[in-house]
Amino acid sequence: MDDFYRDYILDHYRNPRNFGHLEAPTVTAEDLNPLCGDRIRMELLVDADGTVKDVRFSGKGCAISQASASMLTENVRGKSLEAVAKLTKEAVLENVGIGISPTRMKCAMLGLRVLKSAAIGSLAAWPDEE
Amino acid sequence: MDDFYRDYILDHYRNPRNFGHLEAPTVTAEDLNPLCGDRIRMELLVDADGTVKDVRFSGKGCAISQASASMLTENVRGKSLEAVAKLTKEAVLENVGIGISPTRMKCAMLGLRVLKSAAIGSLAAWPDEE
Amino acid sequence: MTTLHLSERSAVEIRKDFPILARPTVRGKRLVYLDSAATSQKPNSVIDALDAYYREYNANIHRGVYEIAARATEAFENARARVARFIGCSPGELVWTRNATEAINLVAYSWGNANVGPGDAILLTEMEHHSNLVPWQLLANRTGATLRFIPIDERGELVLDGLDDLLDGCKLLAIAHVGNTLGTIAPLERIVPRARAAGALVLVDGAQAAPHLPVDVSALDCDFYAFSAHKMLGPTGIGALYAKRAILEAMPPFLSGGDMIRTVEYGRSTFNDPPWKFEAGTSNIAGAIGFGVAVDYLADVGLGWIREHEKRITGVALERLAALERTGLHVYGPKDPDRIGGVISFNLGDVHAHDVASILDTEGVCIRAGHHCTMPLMDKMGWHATARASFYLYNDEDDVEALVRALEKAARIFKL
Amino acid sequence: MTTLHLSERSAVEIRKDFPILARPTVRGKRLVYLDSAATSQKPNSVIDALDAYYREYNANIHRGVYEIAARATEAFENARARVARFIGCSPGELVWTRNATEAINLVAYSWGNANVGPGDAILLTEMEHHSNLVPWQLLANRTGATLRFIPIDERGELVLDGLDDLLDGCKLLAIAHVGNTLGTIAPLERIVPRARAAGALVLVDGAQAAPHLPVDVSALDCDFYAFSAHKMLGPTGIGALYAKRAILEAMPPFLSGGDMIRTVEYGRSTFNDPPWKFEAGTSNIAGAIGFGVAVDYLADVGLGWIREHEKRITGVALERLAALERTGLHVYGPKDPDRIGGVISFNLGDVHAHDVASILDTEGVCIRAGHHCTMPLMDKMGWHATARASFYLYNDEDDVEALVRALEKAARIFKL
Ligand SMILES: Cc1ncc(COP(=O)(O)O)c(C=O)c1O
Ligand SMILES: Cc1ncc(COP(=O)(O)O)c(C=O)c1O
Repeated sequence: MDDFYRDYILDHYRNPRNFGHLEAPTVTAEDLNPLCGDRIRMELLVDADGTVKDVRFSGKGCAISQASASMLTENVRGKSLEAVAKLTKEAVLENVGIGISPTRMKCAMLGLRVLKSAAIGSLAAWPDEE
Repeated sequence: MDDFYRDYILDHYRNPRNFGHLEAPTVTAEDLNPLCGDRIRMELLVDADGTVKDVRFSGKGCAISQASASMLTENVRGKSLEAVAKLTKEAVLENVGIGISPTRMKCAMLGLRVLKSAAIGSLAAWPDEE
Repeated sequence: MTTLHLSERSAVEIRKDFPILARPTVRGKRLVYLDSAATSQKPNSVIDALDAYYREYNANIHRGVYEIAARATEAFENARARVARFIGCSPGELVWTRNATEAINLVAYSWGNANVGPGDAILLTEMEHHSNLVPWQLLANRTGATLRFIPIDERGELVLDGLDDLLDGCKLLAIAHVGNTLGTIAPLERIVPRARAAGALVLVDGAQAAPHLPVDVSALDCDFYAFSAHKMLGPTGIGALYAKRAILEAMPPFLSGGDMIRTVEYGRSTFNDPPWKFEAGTSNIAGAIGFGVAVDYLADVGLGWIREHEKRITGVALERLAALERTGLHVYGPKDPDRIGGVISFNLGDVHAHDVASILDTEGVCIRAGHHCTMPLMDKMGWHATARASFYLYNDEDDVEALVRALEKAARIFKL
Repeated sequence: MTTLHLSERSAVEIRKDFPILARPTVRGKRLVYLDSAATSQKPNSVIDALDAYYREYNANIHRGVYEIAARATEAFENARARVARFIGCSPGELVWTRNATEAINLVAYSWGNANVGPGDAILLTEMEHHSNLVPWQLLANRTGATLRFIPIDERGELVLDGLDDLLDGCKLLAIAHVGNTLGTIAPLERIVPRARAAGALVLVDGAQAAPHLPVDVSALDCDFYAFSAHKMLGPTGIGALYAKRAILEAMPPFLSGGDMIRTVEYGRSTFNDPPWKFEAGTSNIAGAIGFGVAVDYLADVGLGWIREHEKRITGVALERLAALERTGLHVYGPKDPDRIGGVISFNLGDVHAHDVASILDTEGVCIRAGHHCTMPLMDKMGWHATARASFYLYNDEDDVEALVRALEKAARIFKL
């Protein structure tokens, strides 16, 4: 776990990319991890073709949830909503690097969960499915 | 426990003494052991001096509860209500003999409990006190 | 007679896994445990799992970030998944409770208060355990609903003739899968579809079934299924309620507090998803883990084998007890091993069941005596008390023999 | 410094009784367990008692006539008597529950539904655990009652200035004896008499007090006292509710089913005497027995010693943490060991508490991070999450040192 807190993670935590709000988002989603209270909100601007034009996230949480959400937002511009809906756990883990303990996995996946639910329009039911 | 079932116990079980009802009892009391469902009712005829003139018991239950109640009723005629109220567990155990296991003690004491509550006019609160 | 021999050998093998069955009683007798309908004995694997939790990774769950907390959380939720699989549901449909009783109460309070009103009827049977009767009496008192009962005849069989009339206007049918006094197996495959057709939900009290029969809640097509770990090789203090996901989602919370919330403000709260929404406060963590190991053990032996084994033992017992009729022994309930769980209620002449049980105890034979938490059934049948022997996977013919010999002793003592 | 030395030696001695504390973590570190406020570790005597029950005398209680059932019943009721004595009440006033949360819910449903109506007020404090808040929110929703709160100031102390006004028209004061986030000890000796004078009943949530302070419910003069075994060396899945005998007698049943009844007919039931009236279905028998052994262990060490020991460790920890202020470490709550249980909440600079806890875990140091089931308190204070270290009888200065060194590591990693 201590391997996890590398410079680029701390940088994303302290200087999150695409943090804030869109003026007129097309879709938004928000969720919280009831166990730790971490919250993330995702706002997407989607054009008529279903392509993501812009993205912002906001929320409060640990380095893992904030950095992984921040990194996620760097990868969605230009993607179709469908492609966003298909983003995987593995893609997130590739972004954030190794060494996340099982208890913290939900933190790492919170941003993905919210982003996908924005794309799909509903939240996944049973968390273990992710 | 097998020592317990002697001839005189079986005799009291099958031919309970003073079994039935009084025409006009002065005091009555009834209780049941919620754990096994055994019930005993005691009816006393008491004169103006507070002396027990007659007694009947009724109910349904195991050899231990029925025989110990039956034996108890043999010992109360002529006694004062006060003396009945003071009857002890030990007195009952002397009657019925040795060998009652702890789980069956409540059976053996049911008649006493009811008889004393008839004499006192209320049931003992916490069963462990007996 | 090969199967007989095979299963015989297996029961002896199984017994080795249960340390209590190897200990002699205070009087130096072999422990002949014939009271599994009250609570079962526990195999080493279950006891060891509790031990390992407390010695190696005891920690509170869900919220802890550190290693042992992660291990505890994983073991706890993994146990849920295994118990869910054991009865054929998904983990999100399985709520931990203290026991079957609490599972039924949860439904009576949460679903019942929200869905039952004056004039509604709840249908039970005349053979229900107090735990599947009194919660509905209290619900009826709270809401003005009425209770109805599927009758039981003198042989101990449910009478289904008037079923559709009974179901008319019913919000819920609450029924034991297997009765605990007479062992009657409810023909759910005939009853549930008719309840469905009448628009009633179905709660099955599986306390005596989940330990002994293969259970698949989706095949049963019930809405709720309640059962207890302690009757199926698991620890005390843990049980479970299955409910269909959509019903769980719609049900308001029951017990509230830590762990079942989503957000809390001073004035109001929102709640976690099921099943956690119904699990307030620190759960019986060790208990749940032990329950998971218990169903693993059962699945390993095989519920099919267990059912066949119990049928055989019950058949032998019915035969041997019939031979005691000359001493006044009388067996109640259906006398067909196919129609009952491994449960036999009886009386010995005019000897009270408690006295029978006490004398059997002197021979190391453990049976239950009394009303078996089915007082109304006893009253209806006109019995004051019955003696009850119940069988499980670790019992065999030797146990039946010991029972018979001890009953002969009781008959001798009472000069029958 | 003799006392210091003495107690130091004793904590080391005590640690030998806790097998988990002798096991290294996965990374080969010594386990430094500073999360006893979430759940405590268990001594050998408790684990062995559970083991002995399952291996030697596992049986259902109250109704069994045979030897092991008698032994189980006796051990179960004997445990009740010991836990009752531990908090200064009689066994007839002690109801077994799953945990403190269920104990509070029992009061909210049984006493609450019968005694609280529209316009009535229930007084809480702003520091309550969700378990002593959400049940009252739901009761208020059911009955039309309103909730009020004794405020807590920024230092984490209860503000009693407006207490009499707050109590006016209150049916119940429900208050934590010791707060679980900041460790604040409620000055019950000043609060309870005023609640009494205002005619309110008093429920004390003792989940964080019964494990750590000498508790005497008759001296406290409260009406209800709720606590959990798992936080005081006992097993999971068992807790208790103390209530004054007369109140218990008057309370209607809550959960219903087997074991809590007196007579049952199809249409109606009468109920057993308290405490059994509130214990439906098969209890956590092993859990209760283990709880009895746990309080024996605590009484043996002595609650006076435990309290003094924790005060000392907490004092040392407050001092050592103050030295980390240069790295941005900030401690919340009263900083006086006399006024808090052995609980310290803090944050390290801009590092989220979860990240702190994760890094501490790599050093074998177990702390909690988050809202500690006190979300409204966190919101009020403006904290998103805090890290929390909590101490118990088996902790000593070495544990404080390990905490401090691990925090220094976290500060290094986050470049503070
Ligand atoms: C003050 C307080 N009250 C109540 C509880 C709930 O205890 P349990 O989860 O054992 O019911 C806790 C435990 O975290 C607590 O700290
Ligand atoms: C048919 C039936 N239902 C419910 C119960 C209640 O089980 P528990 O006491 O474990 O809640 C029992 C147990 O005796 C039972 O036999």
